Amino acid sequence: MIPAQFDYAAPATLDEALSLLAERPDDAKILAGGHSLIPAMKLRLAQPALLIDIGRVKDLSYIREEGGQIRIGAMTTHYQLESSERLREICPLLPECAASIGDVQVRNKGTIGGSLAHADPAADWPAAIISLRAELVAVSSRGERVIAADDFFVDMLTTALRPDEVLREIRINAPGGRTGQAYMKVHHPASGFAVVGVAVSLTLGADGKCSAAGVGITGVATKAYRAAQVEGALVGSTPDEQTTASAASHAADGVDANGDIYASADYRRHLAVVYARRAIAEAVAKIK
Amino acid sequence: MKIEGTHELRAPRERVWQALVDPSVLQRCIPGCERLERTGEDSYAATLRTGVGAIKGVFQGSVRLEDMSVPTHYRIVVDGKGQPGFLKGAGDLDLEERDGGTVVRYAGDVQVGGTLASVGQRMIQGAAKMMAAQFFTALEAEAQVEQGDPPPRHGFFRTALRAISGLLRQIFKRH
Amino acid sequence: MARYVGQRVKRTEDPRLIKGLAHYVDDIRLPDTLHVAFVRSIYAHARINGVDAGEALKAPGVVAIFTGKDVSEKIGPVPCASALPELKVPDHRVLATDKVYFVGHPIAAVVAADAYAARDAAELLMIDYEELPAVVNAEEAAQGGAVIHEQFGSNVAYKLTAGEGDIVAALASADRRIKQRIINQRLAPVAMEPRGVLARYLPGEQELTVWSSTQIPHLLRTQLALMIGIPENKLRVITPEVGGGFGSKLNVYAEEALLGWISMQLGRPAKWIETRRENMQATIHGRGQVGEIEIGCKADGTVTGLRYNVVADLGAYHQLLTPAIPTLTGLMLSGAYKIPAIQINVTGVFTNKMATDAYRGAGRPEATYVVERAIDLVAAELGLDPVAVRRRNFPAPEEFPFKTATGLFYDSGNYEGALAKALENAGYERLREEQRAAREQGRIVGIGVSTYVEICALGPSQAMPAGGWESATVRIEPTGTVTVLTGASPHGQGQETSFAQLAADELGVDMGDVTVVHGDTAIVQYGIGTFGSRATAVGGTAVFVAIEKLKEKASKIAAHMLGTDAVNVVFAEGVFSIKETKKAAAAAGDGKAADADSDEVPEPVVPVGEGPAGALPEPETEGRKKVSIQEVALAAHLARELPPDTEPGLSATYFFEPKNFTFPFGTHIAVVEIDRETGEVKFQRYVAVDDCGRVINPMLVDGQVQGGIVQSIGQALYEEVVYDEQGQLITGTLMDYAVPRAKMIPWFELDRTETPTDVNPLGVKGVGEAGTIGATPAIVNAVVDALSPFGVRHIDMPIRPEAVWRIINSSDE
Amino acid sequence: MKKAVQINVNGTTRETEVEPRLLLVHYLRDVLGLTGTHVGCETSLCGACTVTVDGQAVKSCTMFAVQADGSNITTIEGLAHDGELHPVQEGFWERHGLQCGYCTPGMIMAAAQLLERNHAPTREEIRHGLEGNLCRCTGYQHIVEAVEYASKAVNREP
Repeated sequence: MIPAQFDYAAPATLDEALSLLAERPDDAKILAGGHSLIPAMKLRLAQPALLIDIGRVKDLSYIREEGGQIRIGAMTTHYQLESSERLREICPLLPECAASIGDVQVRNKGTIGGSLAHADPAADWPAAIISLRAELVAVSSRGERVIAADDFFVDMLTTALRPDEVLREIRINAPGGRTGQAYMKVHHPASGFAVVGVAVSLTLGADGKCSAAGVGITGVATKAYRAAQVEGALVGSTPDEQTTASAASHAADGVDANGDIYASADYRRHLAVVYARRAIAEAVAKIK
Repeated sequence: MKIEGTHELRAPRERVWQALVDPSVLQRCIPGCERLERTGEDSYAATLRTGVGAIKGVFQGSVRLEDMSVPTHYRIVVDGKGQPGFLKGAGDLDLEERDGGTVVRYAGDVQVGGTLASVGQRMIQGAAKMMAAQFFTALEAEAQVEQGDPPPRHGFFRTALRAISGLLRQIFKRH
Repeated sequence: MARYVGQRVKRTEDPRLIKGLAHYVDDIRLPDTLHVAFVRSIYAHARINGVDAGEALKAPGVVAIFTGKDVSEKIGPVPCASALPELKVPDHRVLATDKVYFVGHPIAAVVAADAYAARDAAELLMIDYEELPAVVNAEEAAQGGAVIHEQFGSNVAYKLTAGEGDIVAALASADRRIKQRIINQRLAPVAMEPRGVLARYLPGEQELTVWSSTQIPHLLRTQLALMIGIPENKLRVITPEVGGGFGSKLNVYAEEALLGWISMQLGRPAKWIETRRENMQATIHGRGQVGEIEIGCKADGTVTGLRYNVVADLGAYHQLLTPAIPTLTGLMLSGAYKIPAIQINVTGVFTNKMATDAYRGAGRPEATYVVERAIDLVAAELGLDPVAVRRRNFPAPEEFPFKTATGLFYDSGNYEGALAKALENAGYERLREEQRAAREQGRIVGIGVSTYVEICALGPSQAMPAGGWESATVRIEPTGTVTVLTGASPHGQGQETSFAQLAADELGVDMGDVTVVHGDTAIVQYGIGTFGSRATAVGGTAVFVAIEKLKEKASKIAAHMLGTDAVNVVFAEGVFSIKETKKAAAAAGDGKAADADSDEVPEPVVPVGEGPAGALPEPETEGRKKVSIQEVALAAHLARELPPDTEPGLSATYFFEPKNFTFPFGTHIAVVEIDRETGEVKFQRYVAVDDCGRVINPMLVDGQVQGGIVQSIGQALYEEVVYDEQGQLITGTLMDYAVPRAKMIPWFELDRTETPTDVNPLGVKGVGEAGTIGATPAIVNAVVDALSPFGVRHIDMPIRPEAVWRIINSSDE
Repeated sequence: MKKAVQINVNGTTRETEVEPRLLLVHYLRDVLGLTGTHVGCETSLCGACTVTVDGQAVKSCTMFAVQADGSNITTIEGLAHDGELHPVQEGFWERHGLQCGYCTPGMIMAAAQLLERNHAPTREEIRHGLEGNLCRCTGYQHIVEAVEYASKAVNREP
């Protein structure tokens, strides 16, 4: 319940934060909403020597549209995303995914950037971010780079962020045309984390055939992944009941699934298939 | 908790074996191993500074190699205690030659205690697999180095990335 | 005359709680308080070769560190109050000495200036463990292998056989015999407020005060006095607000004694507040029974006999009631049925885990689960409706008091009445039709019924380890307010309200004038505590009888004030008046009395701010026919004119000893639908009819039932304390131990029947555990019913979706 | 290395020096003596410690006091105004939404936030809105009724 001691800095600018981080990349941690890091610190499983609180850095919390992209500041809270009317119109997957995270209090404080950078294998955002083929903007005192969602999640609790980098922004190409989206999840009864979570963003062409599909799955393996075979089976086909089921059946192909006392690896794979089908059907149903 | 897996290393079995029994190589391959001092035949005292992501701990303990059968089999026993609890692992490694490379099969038992056990059950299996992958990826690199050449460096990130790219290849075999 | 009793009266304790102004242990602040952090074993079983406190002692703020060696000679063992024949009782020291026996076993207490410093220093303590093989599986523990307490030679703590009737013959005479392995998994009580202790020793006065989050302040005082070696009359236990107990605080814990002792050693207040992880590791668990039932029945569903062979997973040590819990299971194995022969064979075994003990229901939910599952197994075996099998085996209302083959006398009951009402409320026949239709559509729907009986109002003292009575003192203060002191210290049940309702009605005063005091051994006479659904039936009765005694005395004083004999005085609505008989009228004096008397009873005399400072006005009674009880109280305290041989003051104390338990009952019906693809169980309906005898506050009764059902839902579907093969507790936080949340819970359709009991004059039976006892089997029966087309007769709890999916999946293949 | 923080709690601004690691809940309880905010778990799951920070309900066990520097905080002690109970407090009292009372302050704070965002929640929405708060006593039904009561009371107000 009581964290170990640490030094604390609350820089007013990102540059300041980055230079602090550059000085101590090994033992400093960035504090965003704190909803992944502080619990670990209270259990003393994480004992950073320096906490760099970016909560006071201006302009890290926003939802903007720029150049056909949705740009989300890393410090945007889950609740801000959940309650964004604009996102509900142009990318409803984001508010839907946000609403499924934790609980009201967690969503009020936890941030999308913090969650992504922590890369919990059962976190919700990675599935959505992968399905939307988002780009993640990492900055360090050396400069800025853009990481594709597929490359961002490296392993359990491990991202492509370098020790001196901070996740600054998430960029998503606003889905156009006849797009339907859904996030469906099996909540762990105790933690609320995703036992399995499937995010789907699916676009239909004028011919009624699927022209683009994104399917991201979390909770099953040590990290969220893109269900490429499901996407492959969807694109070019008419997503009727049969096609959807057959595409979804590949949701866990080749995945080295994790098991725990609540759900075995086999069951997680099975749930991935069921929830992929349901999420695809839901996404299709939402297309008007 | 049982873990098992198979890693294909692109290095000849003899080299892999040599790497597996060389304490300096082991030190570089065991994730987070800061110190590995010989305390007896095939026994070593170890300091592991290891973890996944933000979750880190320092463990003091021992590494022991048993049931050696050159160059096909041994058993590695790791034991560490630290602030977050303790971890123990014992695994049998079997080396098989295949197409000039080596297939290493491992089957073992991982046990954690203390805080790690009481709060980490959902992640332990994944973490164990991840560490095994890191170990073998590093080992492959070691075994590929000609004797006499300087050893490779296994940055945590680089190791992990390599491990995962292998995994990714496995998962998303394109048709 | 019941102005309050039977009404949905709002609770008097609530204003302080909803404003955040109530005081739980951690909210009590004393200057100069030291804080204690415990270092606990991370191994299930290990030898301790050494504890190095060197670094920790140097840490900032550290005042002292105590290990097992420092205290084991000074503090007596943690007590076990249950006495069974040939029970093995390990020496349970407050801190581990040479060995640790479970994860969470306390090894050292670090005392520091504040909680942060104590935690920091605790991290620095070095413990040299030598790991020993852990005994985790209870059934294996009974078989041999590693032995936990070497002095006993085996892990069997006791064996017990109980029951009446010739079980062998009964089973032999059956047309069918059904065996089923049944598990009541380990559960964690998870009171929202973890345990906590604050102790303050005053060296001058040589008095120790211990504030503890406990259900049993007086029993704790006695035990702590023995453990610490302080005279009991120099020890004061206070239970401030207690944030839930569910049995987990019906105990005496090592930490309570240690904190008291530490405060005495250091001469400063010392506080320890349990963390949730400590709570999961080192506060008692419940259930933990692995058994096999065998039930015999005739072709028409009549049960001939029931045998239950059970291994009880006791954990490493006995806490207060650990070995006794399975004996309660044995007592309740007859359920709501006439079963001529019953036998229980208990093997209590030590394992390297925390002790099991009383968790809401304490042995009775286990029994009810076993019996109610067994009845459904009979129905399935014979192809009968489970309701019909229940009805066939009910005792009729006229058969009460009904003697069971477990040796109990059920006080009163109308099982058919509650069942019929529940079936009607649920629309049982229609539900079955809907189920048939749903099955035709490929849906998986199940209806589960449970007709439970529970044992409440614990209980007669000869059946209890430490007294089964309860105490009350009722006094009317000089200014007319009423103080009720109850020994049944509550922790959420609302006795401050229900006892005030009772007292206000019995005394004819406003509820606002009644204060119920509890939980302070320096103020309240010795009492037993709140557990076993006893507070109202036993504690409430004590209040009731104390009031009767008080009124008897008041009546004498009133008669004296009215110039008549007590036999001529009647009491109603707070007023003593002279009976309207000729004799009374004559005794009241001359014929003018009627004129002198006013119909209006004067307002209670409130001296504050009136008359000369401090002077109490004397009630004017001259020539009156009525006096209020407040006036009597004032007269009793002024004592200027009391009847001869009457003590001054107006107060009465009563210790109520019940002659029997009470046996509430009811019917719970759960309707569930299962997701064919995922195995997830969803509630469609939940209907319950409970009969807890007379009801004092229906709102509080509903609350008890609802809360109990949710804990049942927890056991049926979500909760399980899991230790891995090495004895590591892997459900160590609420991340993994699933306490039900609001969104997992259906709407409960509750109703009642009311069959009074003659065990106590209130006719109250008790309701604290009904939900936890009745609901679990209803839910499991519903799931099994849903899965019956797949050939399923039983499924173990908690019913995780994966297990259900595997059943459906393997059958579909 | 202590940090100075200036935090307005229930309308009063206080300046204090705190260790960076001091959790907000401990700041409220131990520094300010506002013990109505409780601690029921260590893993941000029980909600007993819920307070509002700048109008947002948060778990004060999952926040450092230093993060709240410059914020306005309302705790359960500050919810009633001029001696008048907040409608949610009323509802909990009227509908027996509490037993042991330990989860109650957090539950009330979360329910107040729920009603702020949704004036007329359905029962399902209430249950969903309280998913961050555990109660072991009531079985939640009376809590749902308490929030319904409060919702009606709020809507009655001009």
